Amino acid sequence: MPRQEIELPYRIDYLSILDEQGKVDQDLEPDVDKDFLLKLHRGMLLGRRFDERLLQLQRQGRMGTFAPITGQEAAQIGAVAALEDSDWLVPSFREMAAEIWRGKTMENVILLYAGYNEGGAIPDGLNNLPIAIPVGTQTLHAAGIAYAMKYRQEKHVAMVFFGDGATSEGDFHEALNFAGVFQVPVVFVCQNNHWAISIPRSKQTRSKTLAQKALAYGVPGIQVDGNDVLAVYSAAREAVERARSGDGPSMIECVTYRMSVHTTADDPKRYRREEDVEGWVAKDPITRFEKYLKSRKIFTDKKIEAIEAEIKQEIKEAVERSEKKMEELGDPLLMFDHVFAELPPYLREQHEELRKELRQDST
Amino acid sequence: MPRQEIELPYRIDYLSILDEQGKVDQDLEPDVDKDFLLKLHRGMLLGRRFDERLLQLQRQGRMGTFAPITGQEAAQIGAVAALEDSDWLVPSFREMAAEIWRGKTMENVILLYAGYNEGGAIPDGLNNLPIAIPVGTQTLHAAGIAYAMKYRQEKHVAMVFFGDGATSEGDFHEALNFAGVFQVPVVFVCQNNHWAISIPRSKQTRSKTLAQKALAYGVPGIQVDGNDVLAVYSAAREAVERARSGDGPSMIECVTYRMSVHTTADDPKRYRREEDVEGWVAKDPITRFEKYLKSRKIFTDKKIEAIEAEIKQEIKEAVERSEKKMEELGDPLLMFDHVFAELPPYLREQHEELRKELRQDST
Amino acid sequence: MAKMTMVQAINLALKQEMEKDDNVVVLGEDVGVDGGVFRVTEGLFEQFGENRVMDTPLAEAGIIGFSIGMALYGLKPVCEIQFSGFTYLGFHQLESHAARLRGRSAGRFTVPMVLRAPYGGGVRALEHHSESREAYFAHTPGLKMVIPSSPRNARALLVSAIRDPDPVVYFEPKALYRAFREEVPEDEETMELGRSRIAREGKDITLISYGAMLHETMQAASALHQKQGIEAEVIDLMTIAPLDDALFIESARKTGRVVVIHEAPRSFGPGAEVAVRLVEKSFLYLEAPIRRVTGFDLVIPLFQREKAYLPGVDRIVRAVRETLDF
Amino acid sequence: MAKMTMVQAINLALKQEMEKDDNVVVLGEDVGVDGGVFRVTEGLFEQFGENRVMDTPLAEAGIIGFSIGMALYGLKPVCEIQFSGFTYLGFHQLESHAARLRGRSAGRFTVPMVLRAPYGGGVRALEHHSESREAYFAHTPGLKMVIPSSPRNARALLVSAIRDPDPVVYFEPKALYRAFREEVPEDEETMELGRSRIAREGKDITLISYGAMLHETMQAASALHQKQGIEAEVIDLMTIAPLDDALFIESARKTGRVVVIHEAPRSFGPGAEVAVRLVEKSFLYLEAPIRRVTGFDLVIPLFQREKAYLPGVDRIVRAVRETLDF
Ligand SMILES: Cc1ncc(C[n+]2csc(CCOP(=O)(O)OP(=O)(O)O)c2C)c(N)n1
Ligand SMILES: Cc1ncc(C[n+]2csc(CCOP(=O)(O)OP(=O)(O)O)c2C)c(N)n1
Ligand SMILES: [Mg+2]
Ligand SMILES: [Mg+2]
Repeated sequence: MPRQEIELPYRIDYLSILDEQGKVDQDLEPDVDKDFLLKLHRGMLLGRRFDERLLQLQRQGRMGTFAPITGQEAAQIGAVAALEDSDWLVPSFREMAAEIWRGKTMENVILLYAGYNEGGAIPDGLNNLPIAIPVGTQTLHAAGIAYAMKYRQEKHVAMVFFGDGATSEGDFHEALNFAGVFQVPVVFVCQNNHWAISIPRSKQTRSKTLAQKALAYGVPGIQVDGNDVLAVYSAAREAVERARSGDGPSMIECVTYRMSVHTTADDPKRYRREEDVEGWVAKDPITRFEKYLKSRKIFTDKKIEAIEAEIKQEIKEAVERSEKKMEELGDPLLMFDHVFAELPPYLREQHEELRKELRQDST
Repeated sequence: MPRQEIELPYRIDYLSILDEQGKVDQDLEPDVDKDFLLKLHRGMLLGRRFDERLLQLQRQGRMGTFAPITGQEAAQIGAVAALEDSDWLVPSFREMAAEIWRGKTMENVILLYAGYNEGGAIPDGLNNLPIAIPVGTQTLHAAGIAYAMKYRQEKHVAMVFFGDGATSEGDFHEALNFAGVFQVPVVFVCQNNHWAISIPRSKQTRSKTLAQKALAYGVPGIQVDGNDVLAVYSAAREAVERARSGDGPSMIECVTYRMSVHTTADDPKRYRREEDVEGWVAKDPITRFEKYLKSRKIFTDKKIEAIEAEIKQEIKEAVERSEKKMEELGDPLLMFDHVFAELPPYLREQHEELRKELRQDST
Repeated sequence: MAKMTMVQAINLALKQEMEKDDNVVVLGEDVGVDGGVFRVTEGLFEQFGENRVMDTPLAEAGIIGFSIGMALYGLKPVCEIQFSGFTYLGFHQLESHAARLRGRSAGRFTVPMVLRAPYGGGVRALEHHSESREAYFAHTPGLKMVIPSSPRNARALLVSAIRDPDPVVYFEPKALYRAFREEVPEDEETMELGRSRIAREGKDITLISYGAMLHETMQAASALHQKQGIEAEVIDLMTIAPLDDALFIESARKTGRVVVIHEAPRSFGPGAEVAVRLVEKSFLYLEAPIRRVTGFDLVIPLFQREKAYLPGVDRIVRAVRETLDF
Repeated sequence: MAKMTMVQAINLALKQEMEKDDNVVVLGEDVGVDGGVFRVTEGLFEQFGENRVMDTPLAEAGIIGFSIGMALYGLKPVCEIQFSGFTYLGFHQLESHAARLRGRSAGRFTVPMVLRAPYGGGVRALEHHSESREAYFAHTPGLKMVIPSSPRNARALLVSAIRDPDPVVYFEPKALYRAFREEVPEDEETMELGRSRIAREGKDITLISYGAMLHETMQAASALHQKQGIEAEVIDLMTIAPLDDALFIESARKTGRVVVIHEAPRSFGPGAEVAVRLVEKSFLYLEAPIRRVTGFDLVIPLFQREKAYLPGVDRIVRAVRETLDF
């Protein structure tokens, strides 16, 4: 038995359904109804418009820094669209569209970036975790949540998002490995937007795809056109079904692009060329999907206008609600909420210290 | 462009040269001289005999706990035999045979396990790191050392050892990724001895091989019969040459078996069956290699006896030297050595505190 | 009631809580089939099966992060880190998530997990197996840090830790695992976290300690009493954070003199916090400087020098005498 | 001499040390092409190339562990962790290796690396971007923990840190990055690690601080002087560990009254160590309890409440008055 090749159990596929012109591969076109397609469109468009509004708020100084999502709407909406409400979403910090699709309120998004901890609040019954900023670390939570689902024999699924950069963190590795070993119902969705701040995908890792990293854990992986909402949705549905039927975790690499700044504190001109970005304009996930919808006569320019108006109004109301909420949140003593179930004595003393100080300052 | 398979750049091979009966695959037999083969044998045998002696010392209470290597001699000696003295060895805690091959003294090994920090000392000029106990963490040091070699344009290689369990740690992942990205001259040698204390290889990760994990980083990986010193040596030589000629890192998975306890604090009867171990007796790396050497008429039973006697004597002298050294190391104040280049004031005060205390106790 | 070692008492706490509540699961390296490298989880795998007593891959961030996920979903994971010296590989999961998710979600999510780890010196171990770095955790807002000192309180504190709605780091002084036995009631017993106790009453001086060093301190107190009639009051902190200062302050107000004893390195260690609380809250009562008898500001040496590193009875007695003579 | 911001001064230190010594290399996330998210490494990539100014993959344990390897081979890596709040992902590499390899190898190997990270509040950042947890590092035997307070000392301390044969954690108060300019000599300047300095002389009370809070403290001292003629002596620690207690003890012996100011959470924080050293070494000189003006024992809140969380001039002034009135 000399040197011989070992057969590995999985292969890595690339999936694409809608091309840049909005032409669909009919063999692969998912069988879903028109309302669902419209919902996908609306989810993406809302994500885009809200992103634009947040950028304005930030530039006006009404909000602090945040991570824009423009360009990544298909990767997000396509993936979460495969979930049920009883499933769980574990976001990183660049899945605003996905979070809102699932029921996170826009006013809470604003509140958080405006510097109020209450923006992290999640209403009871909504199975979204708050955003996780330390890159890659949330992948383990998703695996643990999925274990708990399996343990309780509840047929739910956890879906976790992370970036291309996140695949370099040790926690990503440990999460994939735990998920593989315990065969838990979790779907790992990588938004490969080609950049981790200024580090291009090619410098992040030498592997040809990110999807192939799943092989290291005996977990199936697939690469999809992340600007193709149908491809993302199809891959996610497959992975969610696999998870739900007890066949364990999967990883999906969505190849997309960060069209905007990393965060509003970032200046991409320092590290990437305008041309690089321009090449991706043609691949825009929303334009492409609108072409498809039009070609299927699912909607018209007129209908788009109506939706745009509706979304604009929704966003306006959310901004107003957030402003009202901010007025109620002016008391700095609120920082002592939610530390432990009960405030221990020395923290009570500190609370009292601050209370007195605030009283003195105001008199 | 529908769903299509992505071609990945590497395949995973399995390499075996000497079978369990010591029969060699002549196509793959490495072209090395007899002295070198004898040296390999001696390195393995010394490892085995010293291991046995350490176990006695431990059982007699003359040493604390340690991690025996019996069964893994080929994986260690085969790998380091491919290094030059100017290359660097980065061990974990179960590579005693490899460390000694490279020049670590047996008395230092004893001193360390007898509870003297001085056992970690490495003579100037010997390019071994001390053992690293936190599992997997040393892989990053090897990658960094290799980067420094490349940076200085010195054509050396770093070789790092770790176990099957270590592949689960995030640091392993980060080390492989850094090594791949920076294309540094490092060889990752995994001693897959089937156990991480009580956790069998099958529960450590769901991937079919450990070698395939290298694919996640665009790094070539190979699996070898780790009880076949010729296979390990051949794979290591290939990897070392690749590294030395600037072609970057590699990973070698040596499939071997931990024939003894995890450490002397462990009782494997609790988690594995005697039969599992017995199956591996027939695969013993030393017996197999001796058969091969005999079949090639490189040595005789008589010669083996002489080598055994020589090794016994060497070990005896090392034990004696260690005991003498212990007498010189009785002063607890030595604990204040080697904290910083210079002892800062508050530590000087603490040193003085202990000095006074010891003086008082002795009067 | 049965006389138990600390290992047995902790095992009893786990077993009974698992019997009572399906949400309690145990996970870590070698906690299953092997029963834990110190046998703390012995028998649990056999009784509760592999879904509730999980042998995990070798990855500490993994163990802690996975536990956080389970806890978010409503389970009550008790994870073991094989030695406290390996907790650092997952420290970010504790600091950045376990301790913060309640706050981050404005109260929606909680992380009712316990991280158990053997800590401290005295068992002739290898490097990284004898650390005492409870201060890292005590300084971390959102974490509780508990250290028992006897089989009985180990059991009761662990039960309370498991039931606590917030993350608790529970360090087990491994030198005490089998050092002595104590009556531990079969019936449920809990012990409020965040409370210290008087381990010995006295009026001349207050000695504050916890974990394995509590016993050195108690022996020192006996010796002082027997040889010189000095009546030392000994306080066992049990919870390091949130620190219960009420009890030791009351004691210090009575005695006016205080020695703090722990094996952690001295600088920026737990003794500093105890001392400063005394200064903040009972300044005028202090008749002598507070003394710290602690590990030195060194990595704890290998076992040949460990005894000289760790506070021992003689060192404590000397510090007490000097404090009394001040 | 040129007037520089702290960012420019740190950049100057890196540039000059790199010019002087080929062994100095810079690595981290976005430190290369981008010049660092705070522009601290701006221009270095262009001047020294990608082999010496390395954009790394996104992995903190990786960055620190890789730096350790480089340092073992004789390079002098200066790695950047993008925010101190992400250091914990590689904390085990610092604790278990950087701080120990000298000891572990009985002196053969050393780890002459510097870990730079921006720390502290005051820049309207997201969660994890405003932490102040220098105590974790200060409590770790084998590490030095340095925090500058001005462009000039930032530059000089960083040069000394790079030349130091042992690992140095160097936290940069990001609130000061561009807060003011100071003359920084073009010529080489170093500053011994492990030494604090008198930032303002006075005789009535001693205020001890460092980093960004030093400036709040200095303002408080001015206000106290202007309004009430109180002469506060202000000490800037600069090195947190090993802690130079000689200077502040001398000052406390003179003034008898001490307030410690830092933004780190109070309990088990640096102020506790400062206080206990004072108790140990100048007990009889203390005329009032030592006061701590610090962050609360909470995760620092998002920016709307950050001002109320951080020590500010008013809070310091009040503590001083109460200490003087004691
Ligand atoms: C552990 C950690 N290190 C560093 C950072 C700073 N940081 C925030 S986002 C980011 C890049 C993330 O890249 P990627 O994972 O590709 O996600 P993307 O931002 O592209 O969505 C970095 C370095 C962080 N938040 N967490
Ligand atoms: C980070 C860390 N976690 C846990 C341990 C305790 N421990 C020591 S060896 C070991 C198993 C290691 O397994 P493997 O990597 O396969 O190496 P082997 O012992 O088989 O040589 C464990 C869990 C450790 N030393 N370091
Ligand atoms: Mg990205
Ligand atoms: Mg193993």
